[in-house]
Amino acid sequence: MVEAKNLCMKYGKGKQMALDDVNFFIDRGEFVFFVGSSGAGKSTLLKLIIRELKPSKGALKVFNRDVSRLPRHRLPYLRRNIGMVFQDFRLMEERTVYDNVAFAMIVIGSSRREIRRRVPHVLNLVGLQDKAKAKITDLSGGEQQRAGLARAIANRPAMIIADEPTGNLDPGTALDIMNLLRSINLRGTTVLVATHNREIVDHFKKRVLYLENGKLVGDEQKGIYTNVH
Amino acid sequence: MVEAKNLCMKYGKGKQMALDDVNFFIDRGEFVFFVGSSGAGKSTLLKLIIRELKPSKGALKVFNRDVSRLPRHRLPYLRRNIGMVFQDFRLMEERTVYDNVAFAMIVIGSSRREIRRRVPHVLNLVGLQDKAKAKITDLSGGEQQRAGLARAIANRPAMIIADEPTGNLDPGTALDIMNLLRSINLRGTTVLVATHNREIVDHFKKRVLYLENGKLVGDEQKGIYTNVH
Amino acid sequence: MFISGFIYILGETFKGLYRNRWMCITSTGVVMVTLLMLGLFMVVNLNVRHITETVKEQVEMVVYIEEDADRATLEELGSLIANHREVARVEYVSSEEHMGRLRQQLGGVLEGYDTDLDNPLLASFEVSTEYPEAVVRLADEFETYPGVSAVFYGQGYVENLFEVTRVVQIVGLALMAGLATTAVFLISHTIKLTVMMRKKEITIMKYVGATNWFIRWPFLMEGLLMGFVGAVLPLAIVHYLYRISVEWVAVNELMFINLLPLETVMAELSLYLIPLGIGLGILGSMFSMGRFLRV
Amino acid sequence: MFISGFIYILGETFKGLYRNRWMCITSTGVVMVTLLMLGLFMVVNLNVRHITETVKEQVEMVVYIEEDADRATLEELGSLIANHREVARVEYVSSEEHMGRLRQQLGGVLEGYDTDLDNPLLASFEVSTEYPEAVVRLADEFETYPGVSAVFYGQGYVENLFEVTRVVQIVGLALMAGLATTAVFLISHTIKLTVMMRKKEITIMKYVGATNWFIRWPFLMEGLLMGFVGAVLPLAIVHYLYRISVEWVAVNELMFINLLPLETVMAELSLYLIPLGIGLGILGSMFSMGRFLRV
Ligand SMILES: Nc1ncnc2c1ncn2[C@@H]1O[C@H](COP(=O)(O)OP(=O)(O)OP(=O)(O)O)[C@@H](O)[C@H]1O
Ligand SMILES: Nc1ncnc2c1ncn2[C@@H]1O[C@H](COP(=O)(O)OP(=O)(O)OP(=O)(O)O)[C@@H](O)[C@H]1O
Ligand SMILES: [Mg+2]
Ligand SMILES: [Mg+2]
Repeated sequence: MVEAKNLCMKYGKGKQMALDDVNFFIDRGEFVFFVGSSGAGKSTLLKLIIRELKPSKGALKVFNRDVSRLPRHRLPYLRRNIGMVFQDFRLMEERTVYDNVAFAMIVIGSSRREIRRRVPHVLNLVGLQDKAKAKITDLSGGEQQRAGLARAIANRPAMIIADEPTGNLDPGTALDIMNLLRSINLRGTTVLVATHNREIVDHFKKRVLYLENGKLVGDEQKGIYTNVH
Repeated sequence: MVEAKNLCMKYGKGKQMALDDVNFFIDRGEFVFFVGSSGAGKSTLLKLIIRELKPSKGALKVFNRDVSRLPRHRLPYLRRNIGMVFQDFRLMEERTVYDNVAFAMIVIGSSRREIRRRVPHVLNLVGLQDKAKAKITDLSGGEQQRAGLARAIANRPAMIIADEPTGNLDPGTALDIMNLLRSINLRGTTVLVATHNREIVDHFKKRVLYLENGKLVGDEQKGIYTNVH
Repeated sequence: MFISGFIYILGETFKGLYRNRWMCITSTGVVMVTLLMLGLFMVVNLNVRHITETVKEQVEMVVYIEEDADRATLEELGSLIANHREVARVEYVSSEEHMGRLRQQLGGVLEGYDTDLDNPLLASFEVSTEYPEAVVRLADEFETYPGVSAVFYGQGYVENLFEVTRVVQIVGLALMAGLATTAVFLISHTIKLTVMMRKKEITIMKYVGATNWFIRWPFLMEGLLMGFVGAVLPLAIVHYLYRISVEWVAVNELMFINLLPLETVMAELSLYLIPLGIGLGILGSMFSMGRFLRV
Repeated sequence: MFISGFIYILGETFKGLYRNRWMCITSTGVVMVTLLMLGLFMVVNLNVRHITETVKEQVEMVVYIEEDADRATLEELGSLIANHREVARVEYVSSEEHMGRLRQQLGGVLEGYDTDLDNPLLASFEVSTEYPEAVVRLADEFETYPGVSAVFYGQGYVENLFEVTRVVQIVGLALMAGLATTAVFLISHTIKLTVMMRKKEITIMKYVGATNWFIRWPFLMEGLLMGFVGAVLPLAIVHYLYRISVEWVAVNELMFINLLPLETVMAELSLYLIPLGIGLGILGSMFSMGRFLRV
């Protein structure tokens, strides 16, 4: 599903590598945590997967295609197969929660009936059923984060990528959300989560990739957060 | 320092109360955690204190002044005595980390020498000494959060308010940051922190105010996070 | 895809206009004001052209015939002039008619002076040319014809008139070109800023997997509507103002100000302003999106 | 506060201009283009006014004196006219002089006609008035004076001339007012959009405890610079173009196009454009910030 070979990323003309010779292979249907301290390169890695960024060196295959070679007009189709929760949410702020989720479905050409059925369902899954008509700017931090998750899962993508999806959630809600991702994963969806939430990582006992200063310093099945620290 | 009397907050014409008859008193030099699930009203309460919002009912005294009666031209002086870390960071994105922190000091009229001395110092405290010249948009999520904290403490304010200051930080960095806030608190600064970080709350054993659906449902000295859940 | 996509685009167009109504209104305002300016100026310019052309058309030339020219020469000269390619009209004026006109002009001054006996005035052909500018050239040509004593067309004065009208028309055209360029610049700049405001929205759409055209369509429609409204309203205003002007000129019997008819002016204006407004609206929103679509 | 604050403001002004250089450049462009338009139009308008005034100043009136008026009446009439408040110049033209002029005009026609014996022409005063428009009224007044036979000033033609010049000047003023309003709207709209782009920055400053004036100053300075540059450059361009025009008119000896001197025009223009540019720059950025400062 996702395969990195000698993947390197350097921003601009700075000398520091955000990602330094990273190699890994993630299979279809896996559930993987990316952990590492602040600035380790987790978001950079996830942004490379959806081709928000282009790697400076090395190869990155997503769905068996080298994303750095993907022509620009194919990008939308790559992204439609990936549901992404961004660390900074990236919701259309002047629109309602409903509109934000519906937009992702309109983009892939869902029918109006399908949208009217599916959007309330996913909002219910993340606990935002009462906030459907609220503008994004009128939501609390955690509510925005969950709206982002609702958008990511709306299209039943082949892969879900979540960057710090519980940073603004209380432990209870966070666990609910992660359980939701696990149940989606159990139905065959690949799930990649970058997180700092030790409780969550330790509780789920899934594969963990450890990043440190842009280097991949560990890759464990049933890993726990505290391994590195 | 901060005193709420029958404090109510309702957004727009919605029927739901974001804060519902909240009463508490926080003394000078206290260290207080605000906890509660997503959407409980924590950010709303903190925003009321810096008068980003006006309460719909009740009184809120900050520094012994009723903030809802504060004339607009006095607002800057209220805010200069409060260092605030926002949940959505609110950094000037096109500027460097250094400029963002320096701006807060220029505003209160610090001398250029003072600024040149102090800014590197606080950046060092939050671990951003290497990122001083980086634009905010070029920072990772956790780095932005720490930049916000650096700005908040730069002026040695009488009170520091931090809304979810560790949501994007790994447990190690989060603990460092909270230790920093505690040491500042030990020197007499009042510190209010809204957080979901159970580890942190449990570890610090400070006063905890529990919010639930806009209501204050608990207020414990040496509280722990799990009290409510 | 098609149905929900199409409904989406229509819906988004109007939602977008509503959500950003303040911005859209002022931007449409800029389009309107600029095109109104351009329109008013075009009206003035069209009429100035028209008036100068009218003035020039009044230029005539008088071919004086030699006193001793015989009948054959006269007739040959007459047909030579009348059949000339560039001559529109010819009229023969005898020396008696000339004297009659002079008497009329001078009133009582020539009383008691028997002009029938000794008329010093020459007979002439009064010639109108197809194009006013041809007068100067034709005068030179006719002067060489047999039987011609002299040709007058207001030498000096007419050349000056031609020069003035030429200058007036060139200045008018230059100002018009400048104004049109300005309009294009102002409108596209405004739409660019309007789109830039929504830059974040556009990039987010891209990250969710929207194709460029899917994002563009609502913006194009918005641009089209803004451009259309921004062009039609000035037309209406110009129509109103011009009708009033024409009526005012008629009422005040300023016959010497010969305004073009309302329909001609409006037809000409619509021909330029509506495509300009719509084209700029569409192109403006399309090009200014470019940068944000490359993510 | 003062020193670091002042240095901060200066620094911020230039940093802000640099950081938002693309936006500032195009916005300054809008100011420039709009003021250039206004400037060019003002030049044209000033000259049209000047030319029409020149034309009007050539209007004179001729007061014909009754044939049987005696010397006393004549002298009294002369001093009455000469001392009239609105009369600028008077010249007495005897009937002999009139006949001399007529002979010159008609050439050989009056040969053999002994005008010294029986001169039908009247003596007259040729009067220039202080204001051309006074001619009509003065003519009516002078006609009632003793010894006056008739007053001519090109009745009909002169009224038309006045009407035309009035219309031309009113249309010019109206277009100018419209253009100025447009300029104000366009520039303030552009600056508003420019400031709106930085709305987030402004509100953040407020949350850190900056006073409104502290935030405003760099924006005001930016607006001032944008307005100043946007006004001075058009002035330079107009100066260049106008100098060329004046030279061209001189070379082509279009003496009848009587252009105003370069200095007069530039002085007039600077008087309006520079304050307009700077004022709009400052006011534009100040007012458009208002909404964001209320947090
Ligand atoms: N501007 C607003 N307009 C309308 N409703 C709002 C607005 N801001 C917040 N709310 C609502 O008020 C409630 C409390 O919001 P608040 O941001 O205080 O929550 P919170 O405790 O900070 O939650 P979180 O932990 O998710 O940040 C939420 O239900 C939210 O949707
Ligand atoms: N656009 C950018 N330009 C330059 N440097 C960048 C940019 N984005 C990130 N970086 C740098 O690259 C490094 C890795 O950033 P990244 O966002 O991947 O970290 P992260 O692991 O997601 O951290 P966090 O947990 O704080 O979100 C950081 O040092 C960051 O400052
Ligand atoms: Mg990150
Ligand atoms: Mg919050």
